[in-house]
Amino acid sequence: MSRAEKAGAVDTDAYSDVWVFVEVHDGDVMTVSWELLGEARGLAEDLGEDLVALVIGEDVDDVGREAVERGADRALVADDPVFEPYRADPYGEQFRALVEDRHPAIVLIGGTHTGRDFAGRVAVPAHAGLTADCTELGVDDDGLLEARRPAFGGNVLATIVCEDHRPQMATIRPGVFSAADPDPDRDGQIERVDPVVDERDTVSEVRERVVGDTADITEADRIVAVGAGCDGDLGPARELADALDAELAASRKAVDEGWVDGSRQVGQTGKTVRPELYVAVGISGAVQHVEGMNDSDAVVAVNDDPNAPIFEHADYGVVGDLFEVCPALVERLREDGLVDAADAEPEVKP
Amino acid sequence: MTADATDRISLADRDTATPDYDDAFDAVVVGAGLAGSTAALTMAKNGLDVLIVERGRFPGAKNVFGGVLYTPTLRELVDVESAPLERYIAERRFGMLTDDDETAVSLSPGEWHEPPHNDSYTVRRGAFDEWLADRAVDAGATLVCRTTVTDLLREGDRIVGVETDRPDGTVRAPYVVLAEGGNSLVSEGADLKDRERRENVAVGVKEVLEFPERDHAIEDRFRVSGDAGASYHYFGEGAVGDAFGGGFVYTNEDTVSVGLAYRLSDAATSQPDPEGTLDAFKSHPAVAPLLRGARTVEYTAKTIPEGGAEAIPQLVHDGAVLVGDTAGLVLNNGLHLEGTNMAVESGFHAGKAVADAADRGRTDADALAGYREALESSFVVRNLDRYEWLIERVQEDRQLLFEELPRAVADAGSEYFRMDRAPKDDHAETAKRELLQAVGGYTGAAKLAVRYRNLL
Amino acid sequence: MSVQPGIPDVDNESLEDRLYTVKYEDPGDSHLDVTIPGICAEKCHTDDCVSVCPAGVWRVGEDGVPEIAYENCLECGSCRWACPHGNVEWTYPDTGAGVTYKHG
Amino acid sequence: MTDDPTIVVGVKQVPDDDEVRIDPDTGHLDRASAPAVLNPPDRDALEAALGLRDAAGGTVVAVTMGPPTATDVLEEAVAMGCDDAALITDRAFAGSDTWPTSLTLAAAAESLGADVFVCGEETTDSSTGQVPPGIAAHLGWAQLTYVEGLEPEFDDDRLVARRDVEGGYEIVAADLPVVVAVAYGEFEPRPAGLHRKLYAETEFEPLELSADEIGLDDEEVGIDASPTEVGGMETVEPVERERETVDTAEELADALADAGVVG
Repeated sequence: MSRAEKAGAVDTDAYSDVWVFVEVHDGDVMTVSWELLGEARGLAEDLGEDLVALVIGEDVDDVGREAVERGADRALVADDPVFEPYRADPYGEQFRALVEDRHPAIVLIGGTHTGRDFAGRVAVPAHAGLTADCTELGVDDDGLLEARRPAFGGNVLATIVCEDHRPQMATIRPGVFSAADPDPDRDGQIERVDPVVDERDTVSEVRERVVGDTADITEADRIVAVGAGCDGDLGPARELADALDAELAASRKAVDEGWVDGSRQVGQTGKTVRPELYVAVGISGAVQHVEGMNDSDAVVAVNDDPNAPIFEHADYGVVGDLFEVCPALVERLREDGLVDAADAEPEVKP
Repeated sequence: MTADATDRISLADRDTATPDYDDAFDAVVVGAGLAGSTAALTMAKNGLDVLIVERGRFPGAKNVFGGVLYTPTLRELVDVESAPLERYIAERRFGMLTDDDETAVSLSPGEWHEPPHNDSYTVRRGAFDEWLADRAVDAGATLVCRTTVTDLLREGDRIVGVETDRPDGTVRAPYVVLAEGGNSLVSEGADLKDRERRENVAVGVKEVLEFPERDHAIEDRFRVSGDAGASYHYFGEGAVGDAFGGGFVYTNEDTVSVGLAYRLSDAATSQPDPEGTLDAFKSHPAVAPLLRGARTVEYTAKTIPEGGAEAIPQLVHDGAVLVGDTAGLVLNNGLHLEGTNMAVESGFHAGKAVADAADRGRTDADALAGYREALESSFVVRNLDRYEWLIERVQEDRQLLFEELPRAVADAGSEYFRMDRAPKDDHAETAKRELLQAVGGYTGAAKLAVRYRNLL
Repeated sequence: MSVQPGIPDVDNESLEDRLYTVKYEDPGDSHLDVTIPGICAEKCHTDDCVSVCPAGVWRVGEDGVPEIAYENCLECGSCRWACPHGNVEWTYPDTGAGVTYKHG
Repeated sequence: MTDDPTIVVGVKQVPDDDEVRIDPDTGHLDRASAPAVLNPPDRDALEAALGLRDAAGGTVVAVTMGPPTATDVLEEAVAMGCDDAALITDRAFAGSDTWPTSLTLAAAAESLGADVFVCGEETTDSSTGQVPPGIAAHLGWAQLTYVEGLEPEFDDDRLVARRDVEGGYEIVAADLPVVVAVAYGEFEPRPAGLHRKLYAETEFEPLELSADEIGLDDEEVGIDASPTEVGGMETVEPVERERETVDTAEELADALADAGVVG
C-alpha cells in the first residue's frame, strides 16, 4: 500500500452523494442501518444529492431492495461468499475500491462492534475524516457534514467537521435516530458491483460464530436496566422487567462483569434508548451511562447509595436495597392491577 | 506504508534486564511517614544507599494525624519554610467541657507570630509527607510506593531484609528501619514487639471540614489573620463522655480539622461508637458555633499508641531498629498531644546510629545501641518518663477529673458571676463550697496538689 | 433579638456520606477476617469489634459470626486490638489498594 | 514459523478519571487539574501481551506517543514485565487526530519489527476505538478487535482470538502480523515484581524515537495531516427531572400510576 499522499487533501467537488453502510450478518440487518437511512434521507435532500445504500455480504439482494424501500435512491450490492461472515480486510478492500471509483461525499456507519471495526479500517486508505459515536448530524451552509458527539463527560456537544478530506465519515450510536418504515412503492436502482477480493487474499478466518440473543433494546417502550449493584444476581431486575413487560438492559459494569450480553448495554459505548419508562436498578449513574438513557420520558432509580449520581437524572428515586424494593414493587403493581397478572408469559431470555 | 528493512530499529544492544537489588541498599526503611523519611534522609546524608518501601500510592496516602506538626528537629534537617504548611499555631486553647458548659484557658504569646512560630504548624499529611519523602530522595534515597512489607527476612536472629506483597518480592539489606506506624503488623509478626493491650491504644476519628458558603469563616470564627492559626484542645465529659481522651479543633488554611481520640478499652465498653461520640462533640454548645454551615471534605480514623514509657518495645535488634509510632513514641497527657516531633527525633537518631554502625561494618544490636542511648537522653524518652506517673494517676482519678471537677468548676464559675440581688459574699461562698465539695474539702485539695505536684 | 437558637445545630453527615469522601480502590477481596468463626459465635457476647469500629465495617450476623464490609475500612486497626479473644485476622490491602487520604 | 516474535504494546497517558472535576461554571470536565496516569484499558493490553510471551516466548516492547512526561507510563509497562519501551516524541505530532495517530503507531510497530501490535480497545479520554483498526489499515495487517482471549499458533504464523460481538462471540484466526485491540476488563493484569519495579522506576531509560527515526516526514503527522477538526462546542442543557424521592416501593407504584406511566 503506497504511503498516503502528503496531507491527503482532495478536490472536494469531485465527491458527492451520501452513503449508508448496511450492516448484515447471515441475512439479518442491524436496525441501526435502517435508522441511518431514515436520518440520511434528510441530509441527502438538504444537499440535493443521492442517498446510496452500500450492502456488502452474501445473498443480500433482498437487503438492497429493502434499503431502497426504506429511503435509499440506489443500492450498491457486493454479494460474495468471501463477505460472510464479516471480516475487516475483505470489507476494507471492497470499500476502498468503491470509494476510489465512486467518490462518495459522506459515509455513515452504525456504531456497532462491526461498524467500528470496519470504519476505523476503511477511513485510513481514503485518508477520510472519521468521527466516532455521533448523536447528531447536520449539514452547514456550504454542504459540510456537521458530526456532533458528546465531548467525554459533562453536558457538552462537540461539532466535528472535515473540510478538505473525503469522504466525511461518521459512526453513529444505535438508537439515536428512528428508521423509516419500508415503502413498497419506492423504486430505485439495485446495482451489483464485482467483488475486488477473494478468499486467497484474506488474512483472517472466522472459525466459529455463536450469536444468540439479539434483542433490540433501542426499540423497547419500557426498559429495566441493571448495574453493579445487583452483584451478579439478575433475579429482581428480571422479575421487574417481566412484570412491566420491559426489555432487560445493563450498564457497562454489568456487561464487563459478563452478567449481561453487550448488545443490551446502554451508554456511550453501547446503545442510546428512548423508552417511555426507564428503571435503573443498582446503577450508580456514571456520565457515560446517563448519555445513553437521558432521552427516556420517565426515569426511575433504585439504589442503596443516596449519593449515587443517578438520582439527579431520575424522576422518581427510591433509596433502598434493590433485592427488597424490586419484589415489593412487582407485588404492588400486580395488586393494583397496573400490570398483567403474574402468569403472563415472560419473554425475556438473555 | 512500509519502512524498508534498513530503518529497522534494533533493541538487541539495549540492556534492560532486571538487576538483583539484594544487598544493593545499605538499609531498607519500612514506611514513608515522618519517622521513616527522616531516618532515610539522615542515612542518605551520611552516604548510605537507602530504599524506602511505602504501601500507599504516595507517601502520606495512608497517614492520618490530629493536625499539628511540631518541627524543632525537622528544622535542623530540612528547610521547613519551603514545606507545604497550612497555618502556624498562634493560639493554644484548652477547654474543659461538661455536657453543656465550657471553662477554657487560652494562650496567645506574641512571639508565636514570629518564625519559627514555636515550631508548630497545621499540615495536610497527604501533601507534607510526600514533600518530606522527596527531600530524602533528593539526598539520594530510593522510594518505591504501592508496595507493602509483609515480613522480615532472618538469618538466625539477625534481620537481613524484608519480604513484600509483590512477586519476586524479597530484598536483602544489612539494616531495616521499622517505621510502619502504630498498626505495626510487621514488627509484631516478627516478634520484635508484643501486641499492645487495648488499654494502651486510643482510637481517633477526625473530619476535615470546609465552609462552602462562607469565605473567611476561619479568620472570623477563630480570630486569626494571615497564616496564623489556632489549636483548640478539649477534655472532659462534653468531649469524650466518660472515656479517657480528648477532642481537638485545628485550623488549616481554608479547612478545619475536628476530631477526638479516646481509649479503645472505653470504646469497647462504655462509650457510644467513635462516630457517635464525634457527632456529640461537634454539637456541644461551645463547639457547634465554630462548625456551623460546614461540609465534610474527608472523614478519617487512626489508632494511637498511648502506652507511654513502660510500653516502649525493645528499640534495637540485630539488623533492625524501631522508630516513631511503631516504637510507641507518643506523649499524651491531656495537655500535650505530641507524636510528630517524637517520630522525627527517633528517625534522626536511628538514621545516625545505622550510619555509625555501617561505618564500623557491624549490624549487631550493640553496634546500634547508640540509637537507644541517644533517644533516652533526648526529650523523647525524658518527656515520656516525666509524665509516666500522670497517665496512671489520671486513669485512677478520671471520675473526678473528667466529670466532677469540670462540673464543679463550671458551677463555681456561673455561681461566682451570678447576676441577682444577693450580695457577692454569698456568691463567693457558694462557689468556694462547690469547688471544695468536688475535691473533698481543703485536705482533699491538698492531697490533690501533692498528687499532681509534678504536673507543673 | 433574633429568633435563632443560641446554639446552632451542626448537621452531621451520615456515615455513608462520610465514607464517600474517601478515595477507595477495591483490592477485590477482604483484607480482614476472623481467625476462628466459632469463637465469635459461641464465646463472644460483647461484639467489641462492632462497637470500636469508626466505619461500620463489622456487623454481627444472625449466627453470631461478624459480616465484614471491608470496602468501608479506614485501615485504623481498632478491631485488631479491641477483640478480647485476639480473633481478628488483620492484613493490609495489597499493592496500594484500599483507602487513599488526601488530607489525612 | 515465528519463533521469537516481537510483541509491541501501545499505551497512552491519560487524565485520571476519578480525579477529573466538573468545572462548576462551565459544566465541562476540568481535565487540566487531574494527574496523568496509564490508560486503564492498557493494563489489559499489557497483560494480554505478557500472556502471549509466557505461552510462546518472544520480546514485549511498550510504546507511547507523547511528551517526555509520558515516560511514566512506559516505566509502569516495564515494571509490569515488558522487556523494553520506546517513547515516540516529536513536536510535529501536536494536534494529531486518529488518522496521523494510527499512522505514527503503525510506523513505530514497523520500525520495531513487530509481529503482533496489542493495545486497549479505547482510551478513557477520547474513547473513539478507531486507532487500532487504523494501525492495521496503515500496515495492511489483519486486525482483531474486542478481544476477550488470545491463543497463539505462532508455529503456523497465526494468532487465534475470541472476539466479543453483538449477541455473542466469534473465534477468529488471523495471520501474523496482526493488530489486536483487547476488550476492557477481560484480563487480570499482573502486579509488578519488586525488583523489576525498582529497576523500571529508578534506572530504566526508554528509547526515544522522533518522527524521522520511524520513517515519517513532519507533514505526514500532526494537525496538517488530520482530516477532522473541532468546529465548535456547545453546552447542552441537562434534561429536567422531577428528582422526587419516595421511601417505599408502594409509594413508587402509586407515583407511577398517577403519572400514567403504568396501568
